[in-house]
Amino acid sequence: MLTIGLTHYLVLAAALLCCGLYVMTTKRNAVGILIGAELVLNAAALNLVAFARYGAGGLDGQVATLFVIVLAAAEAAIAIAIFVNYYRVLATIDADRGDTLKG
Amino acid sequence: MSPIETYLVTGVLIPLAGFVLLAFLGGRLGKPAAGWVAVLAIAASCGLSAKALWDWTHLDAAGRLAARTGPYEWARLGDTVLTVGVNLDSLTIIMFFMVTLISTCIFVFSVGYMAGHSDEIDHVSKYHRFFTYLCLFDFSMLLLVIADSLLLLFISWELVGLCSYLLIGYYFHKKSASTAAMKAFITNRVGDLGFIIGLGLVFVHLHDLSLAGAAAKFRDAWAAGSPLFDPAAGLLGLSPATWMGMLLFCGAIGKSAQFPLHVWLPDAMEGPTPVSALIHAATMVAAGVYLTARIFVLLTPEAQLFVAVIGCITLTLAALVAIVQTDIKKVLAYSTISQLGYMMLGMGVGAWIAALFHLLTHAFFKALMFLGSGQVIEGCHHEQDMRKMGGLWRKMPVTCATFLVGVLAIAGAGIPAAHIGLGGYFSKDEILAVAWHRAYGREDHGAAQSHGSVAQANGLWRMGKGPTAPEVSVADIDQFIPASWAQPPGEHASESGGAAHHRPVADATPREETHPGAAQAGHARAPGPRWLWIALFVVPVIMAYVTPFYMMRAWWLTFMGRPRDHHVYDHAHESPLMYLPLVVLAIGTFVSSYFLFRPLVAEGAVQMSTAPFLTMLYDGEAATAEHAHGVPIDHAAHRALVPAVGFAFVIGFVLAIAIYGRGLALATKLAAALRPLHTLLEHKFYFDELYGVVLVGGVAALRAVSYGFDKYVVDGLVNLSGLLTRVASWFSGVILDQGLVDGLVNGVGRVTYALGGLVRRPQVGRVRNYILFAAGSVAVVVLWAAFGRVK
Amino acid sequence: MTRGWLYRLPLPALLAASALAADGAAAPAADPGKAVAFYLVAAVTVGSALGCAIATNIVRMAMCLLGTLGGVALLYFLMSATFLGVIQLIVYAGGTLIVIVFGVMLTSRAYGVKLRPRPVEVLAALVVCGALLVGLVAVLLRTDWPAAPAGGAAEGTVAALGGSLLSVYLVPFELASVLLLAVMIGAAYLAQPALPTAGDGAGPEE
Amino acid sequence: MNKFSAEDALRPRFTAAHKALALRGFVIAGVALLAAAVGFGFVAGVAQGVGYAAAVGGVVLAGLTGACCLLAAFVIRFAALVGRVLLTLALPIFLGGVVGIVVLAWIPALLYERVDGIKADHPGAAVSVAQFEAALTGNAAAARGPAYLAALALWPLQFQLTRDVLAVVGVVGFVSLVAMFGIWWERKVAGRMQSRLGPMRVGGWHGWAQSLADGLKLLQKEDIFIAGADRALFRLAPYVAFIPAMCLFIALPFSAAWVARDLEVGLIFIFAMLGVGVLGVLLAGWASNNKWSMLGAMREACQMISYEIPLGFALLVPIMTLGTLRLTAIGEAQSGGFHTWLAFANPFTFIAAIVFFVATLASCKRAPFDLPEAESELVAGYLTEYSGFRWALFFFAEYAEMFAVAALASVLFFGAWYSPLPASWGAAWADGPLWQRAVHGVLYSGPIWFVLKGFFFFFVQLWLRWTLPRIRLDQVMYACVQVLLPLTMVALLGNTLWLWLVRPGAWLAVAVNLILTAIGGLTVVAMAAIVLYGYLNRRRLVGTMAVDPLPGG
Repeated sequence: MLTIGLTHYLVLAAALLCCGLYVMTTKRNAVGILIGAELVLNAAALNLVAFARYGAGGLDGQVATLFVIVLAAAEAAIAIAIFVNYYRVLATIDADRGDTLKG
Repeated sequence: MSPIETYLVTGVLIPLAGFVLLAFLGGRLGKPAAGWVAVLAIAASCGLSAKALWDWTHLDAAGRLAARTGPYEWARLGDTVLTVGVNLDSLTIIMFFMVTLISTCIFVFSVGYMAGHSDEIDHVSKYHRFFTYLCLFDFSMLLLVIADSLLLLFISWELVGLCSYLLIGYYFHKKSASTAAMKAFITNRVGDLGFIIGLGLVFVHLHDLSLAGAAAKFRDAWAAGSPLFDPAAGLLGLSPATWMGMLLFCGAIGKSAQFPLHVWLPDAMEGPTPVSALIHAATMVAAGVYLTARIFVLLTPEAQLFVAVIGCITLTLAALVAIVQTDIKKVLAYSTISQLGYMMLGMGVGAWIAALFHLLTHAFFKALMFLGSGQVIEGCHHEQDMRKMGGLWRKMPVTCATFLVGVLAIAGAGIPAAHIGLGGYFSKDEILAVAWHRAYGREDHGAAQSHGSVAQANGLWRMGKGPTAPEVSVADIDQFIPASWAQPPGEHASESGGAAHHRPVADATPREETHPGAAQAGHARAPGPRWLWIALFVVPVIMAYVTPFYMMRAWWLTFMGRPRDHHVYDHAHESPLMYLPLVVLAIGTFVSSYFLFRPLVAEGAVQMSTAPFLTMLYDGEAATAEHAHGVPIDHAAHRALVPAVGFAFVIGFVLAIAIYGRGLALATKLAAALRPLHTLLEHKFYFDELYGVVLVGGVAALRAVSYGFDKYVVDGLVNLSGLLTRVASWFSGVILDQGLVDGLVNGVGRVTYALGGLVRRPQVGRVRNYILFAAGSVAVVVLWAAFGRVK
Repeated sequence: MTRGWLYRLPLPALLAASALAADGAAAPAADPGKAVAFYLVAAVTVGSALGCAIATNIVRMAMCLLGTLGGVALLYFLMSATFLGVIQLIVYAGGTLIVIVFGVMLTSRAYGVKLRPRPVEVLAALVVCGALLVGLVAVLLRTDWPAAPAGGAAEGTVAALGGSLLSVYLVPFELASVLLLAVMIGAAYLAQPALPTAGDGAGPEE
Repeated sequence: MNKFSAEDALRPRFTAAHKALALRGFVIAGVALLAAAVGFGFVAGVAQGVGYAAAVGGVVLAGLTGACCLLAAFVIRFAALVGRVLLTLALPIFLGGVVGIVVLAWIPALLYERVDGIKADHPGAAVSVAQFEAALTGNAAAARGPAYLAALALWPLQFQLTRDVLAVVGVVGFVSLVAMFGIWWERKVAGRMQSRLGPMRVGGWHGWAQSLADGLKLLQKEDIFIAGADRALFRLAPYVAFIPAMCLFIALPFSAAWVARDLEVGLIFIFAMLGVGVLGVLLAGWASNNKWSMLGAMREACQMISYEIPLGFALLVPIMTLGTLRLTAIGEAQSGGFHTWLAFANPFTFIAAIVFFVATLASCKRAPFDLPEAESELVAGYLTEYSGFRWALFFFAEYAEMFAVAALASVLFFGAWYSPLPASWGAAWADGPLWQRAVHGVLYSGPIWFVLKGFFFFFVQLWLRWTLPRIRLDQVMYACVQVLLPLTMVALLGNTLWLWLVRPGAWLAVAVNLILTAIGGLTVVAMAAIVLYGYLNRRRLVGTMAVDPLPGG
């Protein structure tokens, strides 16, 4: 237990992933779903870095994580813009209300 | 990348840059400026391709090989590597130059053409959009030309389709234009479906989507006697390889408007005239022929026959329909279809070089004629009916003269004995010569011996100012043909040794019956009955008389005779911006085609000669020996052709002038006399109606059947269950007491409601439910992976 | 008495004491200090993530997300991916999270409306996520991962990362920049207030 | 003027009725220091992967925190006594503090160097005390001689853990000192600029103990929660603001050797910490359930996110020039004296330096960018509902950030910890007799110059605050997007071209360096002249306002 290996990080990432999924499925607030997505992304990024550290891929995992971070930032920005618009249109942030294709 | 590749790639990217620039800033550039930006882009591209062409003609064979640096790895799918690169050979270079040169002319013409057009819809100018699409169109086409993998080719192929859709539907506020655009798009999709299935077959069977790689694997598979070539392994008695080739060719059928799918091209005349010129000359329909040329190495003899038959049918139908058309652009459209049929016929009978040569010459004179018709239409206040024109030569002399050049070229005018003629004379003649060879050549090996496209290639190469030494070409052929594939399996061992170097390039035709391996593989024999091959020669020859007739008819009705509508006549004028490109193209039609294009295309054939089924058809060596002494082309096929088609254009012209020389009176009488035939042609063989009945009616029938099923079967079941429920409840009401029945009914209701809610929940558009289901499925998979495989 | 004293010692002290005790004899492969650090950080990370899941207040969720992000950054530090850790802090904690909180503040004015999931949903989510966790952990524990190579040096990582971004990953890199531009434009477009139509006589409401 | 009397001030307030209050202050202080210390130590440890050091550091710091809490309790319990002692020892403590900073900053570097030398001689495991003694005396057989005590003192320094603990203690102490001194200094500067005297009473000499007294006062204030506030987040917010501010100092090099963690990514680490600190403000604003707080927080968030962009771009200029993110390496590159400073290397680094300074003003919420706490509009912005020690924590964070960015400016652009005097001038004295070496040491000492430069830019910030009016939010955004951002773009592109085209040592480079150096020098001289003028005329300038009684007074 005192030697930290790949498995430790992977299990941790799995836990993060499940928490993120739980958040995504149970929160009705759209921003909450976004937060869940961020958790899931972090779990994935953690896996990538762990494989970069303990695997044979060199720095590739770290590069991929960089892209994950950048894309997550882009995703959050666009998502928040959409939510603001959503709120403006529907006067609520409840994701369940957005089940029609009409504004 | 080598410099030449850099020129080409840059030449592809410049129109793309123009597209991006115009897409984002076009609105601000305003009316003339946006057009000139496009012209600038394509002119730069043209300049680069000219430079590439110049450099290419100054390279020797080794240098040309070295100039090709690709392919580069693009993506890796398992053990299959997708590559991209520039398919650098003479054909690419010459096509590239042709496309950019003609596009430049057309773009310049467009600036003049669009100047007089209203270009506002809902107060938003879409002037720049026209040139934006044009740039994208050219980018796609150029990408298609340099693509060296089928995948890249397919991508650019679809881009070309998209652009044609956008441009045909440029006047989308007109119902007819948007319908035509959709028709073109959907018809093309039908062809593309075949293409993509063929692509899948290539991927499955050959594991390589690059042109060279697929060809090599195809060759190896043939040499190894793979089941790919076994008719029993395929459907309908055709081998999988044949199916592959035919399906790939389906794409070309759609894009080049061949027989079953030709209906879109006449309707595409709804687009602005420069677009028609671009589609008909340089880009869209050329793409189909170009594709066929590129996949030629993958065509088995059966598939080649398929190509030839399709081409033959197309050229016949289109030529006949063209006779009765009165819309100047429709005449040109049908003539395009007809000429494309010639090209496909050429491909099918093995006249690879001639077909491409015809593509190039046709591009010039067809662009010329379309731009001329655009000039006429623009000058005549958007009047397209030839019956209202006439006598326009006084008002637009330059257009008249240049249009005549185009008519002469497409009619194949030339002096047979002297080898003087316009582009169409040589190219069509060669196609017919090869067709003749296929039809009659087998009886007369002695005459056929001296004929063949590869042989012509070498001969012409020397005759013209071919840049490379004759020895190189022979060496090239040998270098590109591994000893193992030119003969069928098992043959090589007996012939090896001293014969290996001296091996005939492809005299498999006379010998094919003697190859046991080939006979077993069942593809070395030319398929099809003899009469079919004769028909493939005779019908095009007859149509070679029809072509000059309808072209001269169109020219005469438009420019000669007396003015038939003074309103149109008085308005007619021409503008320099529009006729300058015409002059350029006319000169191009005159000069460049024979001396520049022909040798280069032929040189491309040297590389193409790696195709097993191409070289099998020809016997290059004898011709090579003959032409090494500088003997000009003079062989039996051409001798045979001189009486057959040598003066076809004269007869066609005379006939046309005789009928239409004095106006429409005689023609009207003739039409009345031949009423049924005339009606049939006027309705274009009722293809549109047929499709309307079969396809639209089919869908309607399907709808009716579904509706009936829904109404009678489904509703019947529902009603039956309702009835049963009523019976049951009545029954239970009689037997059981009221409270229990109520309870039961309520219970059933509740259960139904709950079930409904359960079933409804997955599909109410709630994103969280979707996530939950996705996660659940993943969980199931993971759990299976974790616990399911325990032994 | 002694027992009470022992029980009142803070947990970190216990861990640290054990770490110190193990330090003298430990083989270089097993770095107990690192292990302790890992477990601490992991606890923070997962704890925050759980907090995220439990919390009903959206701003508290965001704060828990901060804990998770910071924890993951520390994990990156532990794995010698210093640069990534810092980038994670800059972009995630300093950028994304602020944007999220900002979004919350712009959209949470509907007081009195509690957005609570129904118990069925919570139950289903618990079952699915629990099953997924169990399955994943089982798979992870059963897989025989390759032995870890010698500890990667953190030095020079930045240069190596930069090098690979500008050579092997140049195209994704440029694509990402294009994407960011698109996002910038798209977000600005999406979030812009609706333009007053011609019919509106009144100016924008104040 | 009456002297401040500790009995008067404190005794009546601290009666038995306030026991609970005092206890609360005590607990808050403990938790605050615990959070800061553990967070700091932990990040520092993990940053280089030395986990156990961090864990043990946590324990040690917990002990230290206990001591601090006891100290706080002592101060509260015996406030009168403490006050009297402080008053008596006022001047010595003050001067001692100043000297202490210098010595503290100087001595450890020397000690570390010595210890590292000894460690290098004994490769392998930890060096024993006896080996230290032997190394100190030069006698391999030395045993428990007089040098043994020195060896005993040096022995712990070989462990990273010890150094971390020292760094933590030093940084926490230094930041507290900076904050207290900064607040007092700001009030003095503000007073002088407004023709007042500023605080004059507490502590005797120019009210030097004002901040101390304020701290004591804040410590015992009632802990107020607003109805409807989110209590947990309300409590959390000050720490979220405070801990990143402390973590800034992890990577900040006071000299080449005197840095808690010489991170490879030090520069962007500081950048990251500057960005994270905003969350505290945002949280405070939201948790307060107060419209003014909320508006202030939103302003802060949007201002911070906007100004991170020009800030980041300005950072790129030195990164690009020197090709490293390591702050010590950036500092080393400017060791040659005034003319080798990066700001004067070419016109574009000069632009970048100015942009960097302006952008840091915005990210520290300093005037003219102090909209989040604009008194005239938002009461006190996000601080409206805070009081007591939580309020103080925000101020600690703010002043720590101010000093950190000022020091960062000097590291990046103004010669880091190096003296402005050209290095070649002092080269001869560096190896001379002891007195020469001492003079050289003072004139060229890294930490001294570092602190001096830091406080110089700190002073510029104060000066700007009390000179410039606050600008509107749209002006803030305009300045960012349409002025600073294009400027940084120009700087970035120009610097690229400069590095590419202009050879070091070319006449153009030399001429531009000379001109820019002259501009910089003249600026400093002009500022010094203004300050000097104000000082020389202080009687006249201050007297007109302070002496005249108010109308009707």
